[in-house]
Amino acid sequence: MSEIDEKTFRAEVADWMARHLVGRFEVLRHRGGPGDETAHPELRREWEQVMASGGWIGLGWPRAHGGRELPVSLQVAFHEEYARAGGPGRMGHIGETLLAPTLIDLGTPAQQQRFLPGIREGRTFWCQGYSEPGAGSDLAAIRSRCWLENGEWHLQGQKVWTSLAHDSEWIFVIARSTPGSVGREGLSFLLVPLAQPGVEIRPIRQMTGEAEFNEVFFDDARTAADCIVGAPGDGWKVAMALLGYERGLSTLGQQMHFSHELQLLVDAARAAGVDHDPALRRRIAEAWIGLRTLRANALRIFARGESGVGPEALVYKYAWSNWHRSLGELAMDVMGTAGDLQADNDPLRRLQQVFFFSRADTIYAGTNEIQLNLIAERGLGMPRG
Amino acid sequence: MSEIDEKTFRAEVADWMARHLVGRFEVLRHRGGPGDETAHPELRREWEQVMASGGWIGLGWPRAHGGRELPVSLQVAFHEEYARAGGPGRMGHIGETLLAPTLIDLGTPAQQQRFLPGIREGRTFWCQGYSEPGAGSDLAAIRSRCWLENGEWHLQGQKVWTSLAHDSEWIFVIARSTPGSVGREGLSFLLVPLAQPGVEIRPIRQMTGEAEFNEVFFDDARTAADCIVGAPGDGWKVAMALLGYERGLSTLGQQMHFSHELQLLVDAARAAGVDHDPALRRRIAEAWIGLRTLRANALRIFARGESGVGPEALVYKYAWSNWHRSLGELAMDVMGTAGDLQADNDPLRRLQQVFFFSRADTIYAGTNEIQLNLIAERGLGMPRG
Amino acid sequence: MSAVITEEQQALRDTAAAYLAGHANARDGRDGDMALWQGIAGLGWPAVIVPEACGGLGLGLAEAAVLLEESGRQLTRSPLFSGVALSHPLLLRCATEVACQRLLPALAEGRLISTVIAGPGLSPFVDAAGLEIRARCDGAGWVLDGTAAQVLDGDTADLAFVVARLEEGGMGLFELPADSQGVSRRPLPAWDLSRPQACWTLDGVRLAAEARLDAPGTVDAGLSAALAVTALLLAAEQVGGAARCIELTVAYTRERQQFGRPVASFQAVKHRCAEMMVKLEGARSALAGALAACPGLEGALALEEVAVARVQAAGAYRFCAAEAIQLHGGVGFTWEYDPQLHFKRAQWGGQWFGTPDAWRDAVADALFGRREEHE
Amino acid sequence: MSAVITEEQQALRDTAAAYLAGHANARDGRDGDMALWQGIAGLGWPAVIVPEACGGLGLGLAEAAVLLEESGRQLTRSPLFSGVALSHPLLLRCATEVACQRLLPALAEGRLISTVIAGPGLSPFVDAAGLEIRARCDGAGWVLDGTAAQVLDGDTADLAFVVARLEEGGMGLFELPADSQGVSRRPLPAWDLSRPQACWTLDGVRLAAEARLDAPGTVDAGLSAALAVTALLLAAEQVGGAARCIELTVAYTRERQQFGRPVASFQAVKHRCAEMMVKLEGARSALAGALAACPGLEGALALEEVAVARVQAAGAYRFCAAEAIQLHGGVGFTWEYDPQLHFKRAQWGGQWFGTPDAWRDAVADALFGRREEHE
Repeated sequence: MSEIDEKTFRAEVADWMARHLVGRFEVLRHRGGPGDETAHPELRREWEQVMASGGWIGLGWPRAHGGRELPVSLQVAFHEEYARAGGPGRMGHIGETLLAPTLIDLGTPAQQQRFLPGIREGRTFWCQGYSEPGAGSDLAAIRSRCWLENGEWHLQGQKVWTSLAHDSEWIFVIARSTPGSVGREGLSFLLVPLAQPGVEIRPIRQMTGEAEFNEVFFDDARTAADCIVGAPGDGWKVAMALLGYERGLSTLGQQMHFSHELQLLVDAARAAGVDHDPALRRRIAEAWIGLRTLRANALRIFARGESGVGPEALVYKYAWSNWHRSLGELAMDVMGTAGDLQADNDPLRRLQQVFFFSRADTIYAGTNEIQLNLIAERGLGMPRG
Repeated sequence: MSEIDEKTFRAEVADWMARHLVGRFEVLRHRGGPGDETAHPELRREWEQVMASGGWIGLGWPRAHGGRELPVSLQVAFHEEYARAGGPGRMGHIGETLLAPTLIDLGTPAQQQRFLPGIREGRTFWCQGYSEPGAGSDLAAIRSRCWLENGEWHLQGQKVWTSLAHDSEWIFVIARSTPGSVGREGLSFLLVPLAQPGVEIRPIRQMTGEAEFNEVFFDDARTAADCIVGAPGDGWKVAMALLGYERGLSTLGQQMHFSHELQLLVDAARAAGVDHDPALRRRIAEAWIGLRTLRANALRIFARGESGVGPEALVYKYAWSNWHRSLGELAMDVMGTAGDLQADNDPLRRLQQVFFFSRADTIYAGTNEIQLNLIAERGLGMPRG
Repeated sequence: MSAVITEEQQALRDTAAAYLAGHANARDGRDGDMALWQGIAGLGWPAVIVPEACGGLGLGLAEAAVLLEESGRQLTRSPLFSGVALSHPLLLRCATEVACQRLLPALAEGRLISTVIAGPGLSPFVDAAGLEIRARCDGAGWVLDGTAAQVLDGDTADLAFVVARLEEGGMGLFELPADSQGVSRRPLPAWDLSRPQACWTLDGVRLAAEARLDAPGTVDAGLSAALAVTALLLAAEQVGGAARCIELTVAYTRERQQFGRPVASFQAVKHRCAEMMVKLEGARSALAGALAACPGLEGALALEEVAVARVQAAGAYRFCAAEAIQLHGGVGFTWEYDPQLHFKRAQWGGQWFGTPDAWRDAVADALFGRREEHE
Repeated sequence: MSAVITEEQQALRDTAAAYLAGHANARDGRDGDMALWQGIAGLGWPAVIVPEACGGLGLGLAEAAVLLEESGRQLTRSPLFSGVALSHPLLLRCATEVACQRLLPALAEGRLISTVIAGPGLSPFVDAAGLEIRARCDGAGWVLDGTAAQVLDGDTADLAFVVARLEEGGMGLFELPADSQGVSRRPLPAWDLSRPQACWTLDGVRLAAEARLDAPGTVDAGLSAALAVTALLLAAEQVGGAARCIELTVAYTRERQQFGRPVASFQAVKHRCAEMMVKLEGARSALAGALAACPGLEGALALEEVAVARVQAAGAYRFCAAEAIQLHGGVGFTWEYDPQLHFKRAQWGGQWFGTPDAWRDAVADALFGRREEHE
């Protein structure tokens, strides 16, 4: 399949998007994704099935599992063209890019046959249950417990910062299966259906007034005995493997969204008549420079391919999250006092959401502080302190 | 004496300076001080005696010790007027503002009678021996040793970052008098003459190519048995008391120097024709704002008087040193490529020295990192970690 | 040196802190706003800088700053700022003595809630051309027209003091009751719920001759000075808010454990908090310096000293609020915790009354002379 | 994607690193400079981007970047930069083929040392009015006049390529041997001893007709592009320098003990080093992106991509050098340790070839169109 010409492939994606992201789906353009997850969730679920029917889910999966086994360059091309066309934030990305590769590598054939089709067909949605109130940056401090009883796994505990939980059917969870174990030992990785009495999902209201994260409470929740990935006690290993699959293939897609936001900001500056202010011009240029740098950084990550994690991968999350936060601040300075008001105009509203929601960018998926620890320890070999 | 009117007093200082900082002393205007200590050391020693003859040394000392017992407001006024007139960096300040108050509080009458007159008369100069190669930020790690033998103190070890050592007659030193002691225990505070075979002073060449710090080596150096302040083992207490006397009375004088530097920078911007560059204008305005803030901060410190160390005193060193460092960077940006060259024009040369030497401002007398630790622990009650 | 706080100021601070701690209402929106306002009025705060001759307490800006600092700390939602920091300085700087004596007593008692309309963002650097409202003389009275897109407390104010562009040139100050014929107002959805705003449209609003409050010529000179006082008192409010962000953050990080130890014990966290404190104390010093230079409402205002306070306080508040969110970890981002409220208030305060950059430019103009482009 | 380094480039890097590690000379000033230069010439580095037809290796900018990165890492004092990064791109962009074939072989072999005079700071944003040297046609030849206040390697260069303002308008490129009659040069005391400079005064210097190297019109278009290449290769040098600052700092802080533990174990120190690395990797990425967009000297130059590399590398180097001094504690400030050398080099590099702010403005012009004041 690697004989596909990238240019042809890009044209194919663009053409498909132009023909499908229309009609009732048109409202989804540039919507969804972090900071905007509450936009049109039902319609975006439907959209996933349209995507599936176009063959756009599982591009990188092995053919044996129903994927298209496309090379990285074409997967990148897909994400870029998808985002360029304004493709909405994906409801299925946790299943497709995190859980599926984990099951393909570490799951049983039965698990693969049971779960992969629903993901590939855009029918089954997954969310992620890692963080807990006492285990945010410190995942090893997990306190949720699970135990096997009467041929079922039972689960007790609480997860937090779970996005899309209310729009998902399943959650994967790490919980402590060995009573009394501490740290990374004695954890197991379970697949748990959400539609059951033992599960309660409570939205967390965020500073914008919306809620796109949730708390998920497990009060004697159940799942089948074979809904464990790896052996009991392997949970940490499986969880770390899973985090490793998201090598940032969707990164360039994310950057296309950033690029869209930057364009909105440039337009807003023109509209506000501040595009002749020398200081704002320079700051906007700096934002553009930062985004090109992120892009070049991502290309270095892909160029390295499977040959391990380079320094550019280690710094990437810190770099993009702080860039994005600055973009939001810049956007508000461009808007001036108009930024005080919840804009009813879509582009300005989007920029305001960037301003507020990007405060979370430097917190979730490893805070700035954790990222800097990792960079110093893994990137520079400095002692753990 | 507090009945002296501040305005009259200021006029008196200004008048005296106008009459004395002339003739062969005129070259000293705005010279000396950190970053410029190598300027005219001999002439500046002479100037100290002129100062003494004018009655300007020991303004705040008790009358019983030959001082004038002026209130803080007039001492501040003196430092301001002195600096405004371009008074040179003081060779005697370590003796006058650090050692003398220590002797007045904690010294014996004999020590007071022996050492205070030389300081007050601008004849005897002191330097400070605290830091060691292995004990910079961590003074408790001092390894220099001293012992009493045949009625004399013997001293073995090495001090570093001693400014003005080559222009001083005496040094005060903390050294370990209890063999095997660790940390703050077992230290003693000694007064040691520099002109003896056991003392070697080696200048440290700094990045500007000049040398205003020194290493001081003690190889069985000696001092009299009564040249100890406090009891043997009290060294830490005495050293900390000494650091406490420098409550920043000379701070406003320092700020007048900063103000002079800022004026040089404003002039340089005009001369370079960059005073219409909007970004540089704004940065220069920011520097001006920062300096006014330092001034207001110092006034808060003095207003609090003896009622303890407030938060404004705790942040002050961090604030001024980082402000000064930024000033140097700004000056170089104003100069552009001309800043590459060692200027032979006095004002530009001064600004270049600020650029280079201010890198030390955030290192000596407590690095930025130590300052932030102290602020967090003492100012905010955060745990020591 | 008024860097020293007097005993009276300390007593005022203690009273204010105690009262407001029991009546914080920023998150809850409108409920109880009026009860809080009546409580505040009962304590005499709206009277603080109103001269005794006009029924006020006749205190100085330092005392007003104490009240606004405490109110900023508690993020109270009330028209105190629009009164004490905005309307009262404007009247005292620009209105005739007769007008002051007619209007200020009711404002000092809190019986009337007032606001100001004087150009977008209420910048002290505004000129007549920048005003949104036009006034023309119409025989015995005046006719006002125009739209003020964002009026602070514009939803609840009983009246606005409007600085309008006069048809014959220059500026005039007018008293405009909110219920005047031809005034329509529309509440706006502000992100900062504690700083409500409304849009006022004036369509041929007719006012009597005595609605003009200034002696001709005084507004052109006085408006900038009045809004500079507003900026100075905003700095006080921001100092209070920044201080609160630090308190909240230190308390939370001392409590919260990660990797088996309090988050507050990590050096990176300590240093960030220390930097917050450095910025706060800078702002505090700058505020004290500006208050010392501008004790009251008379005389020339030390505009550059206000600039120092304005720039440092806005910067400190923005920094501290942002760091408070970051150092609270996930919860800092949630509705239930206070950092987000401060973050929104800090964002608001960076855009009104002249941005910090506009104030920096004013300082640069003082240092270098005004910048002429193409010079 | 040329973000991947080829095996050949890696081999070049290894050779360069090995050679330079044994021959660093930045602190010692002039002794051995010529020996080092002959060694460098022997390795063929001055030939790197010179086409094979002109006696060079005909490699691309990526290979030149590798050499400059390594030389920046070791802070070598040699005219390599003035040759490979400055003179060669200028000739290849602006000189006729005949001129290139005449001049480049000796430059590629390192037999001649060359520099460039083209306006203060050698900014790519220069126009004819900004040039220091004027040229007028004088019958069969040319007469050059003017003073170039700061010429890189101007003390040792055998010849300068001078971009001069032509009497009839526009720019021309001239070959100016240093020993020409009417040229006087004066070495200048640069803070960065590894970037020596001299002042050249040209007083009625007469040159033969063939000293003019360009086909008329090519310099006006080519000078900016050539100096943009210089800026790009400077970015490579700065990446090398920044990387070295991190290595030195990590090694020193691992060794140095304070409070009974290695300084490198303090979280504040770790985070600062991590931020250095974030900036370095950003600069590396930006450089790789710009090299991918500008593989060689032909064709249009992707000016905005060069801006990205220029801004990120200059910022990273400045930050890393300053932090290296700070984190070395007292010794970072001394002559004996290397951080100060990097600090001076970083300062120098922030002022030449267009400041980072000038490059940002160029990006803004591309985004918004050129800013017209009073528009």
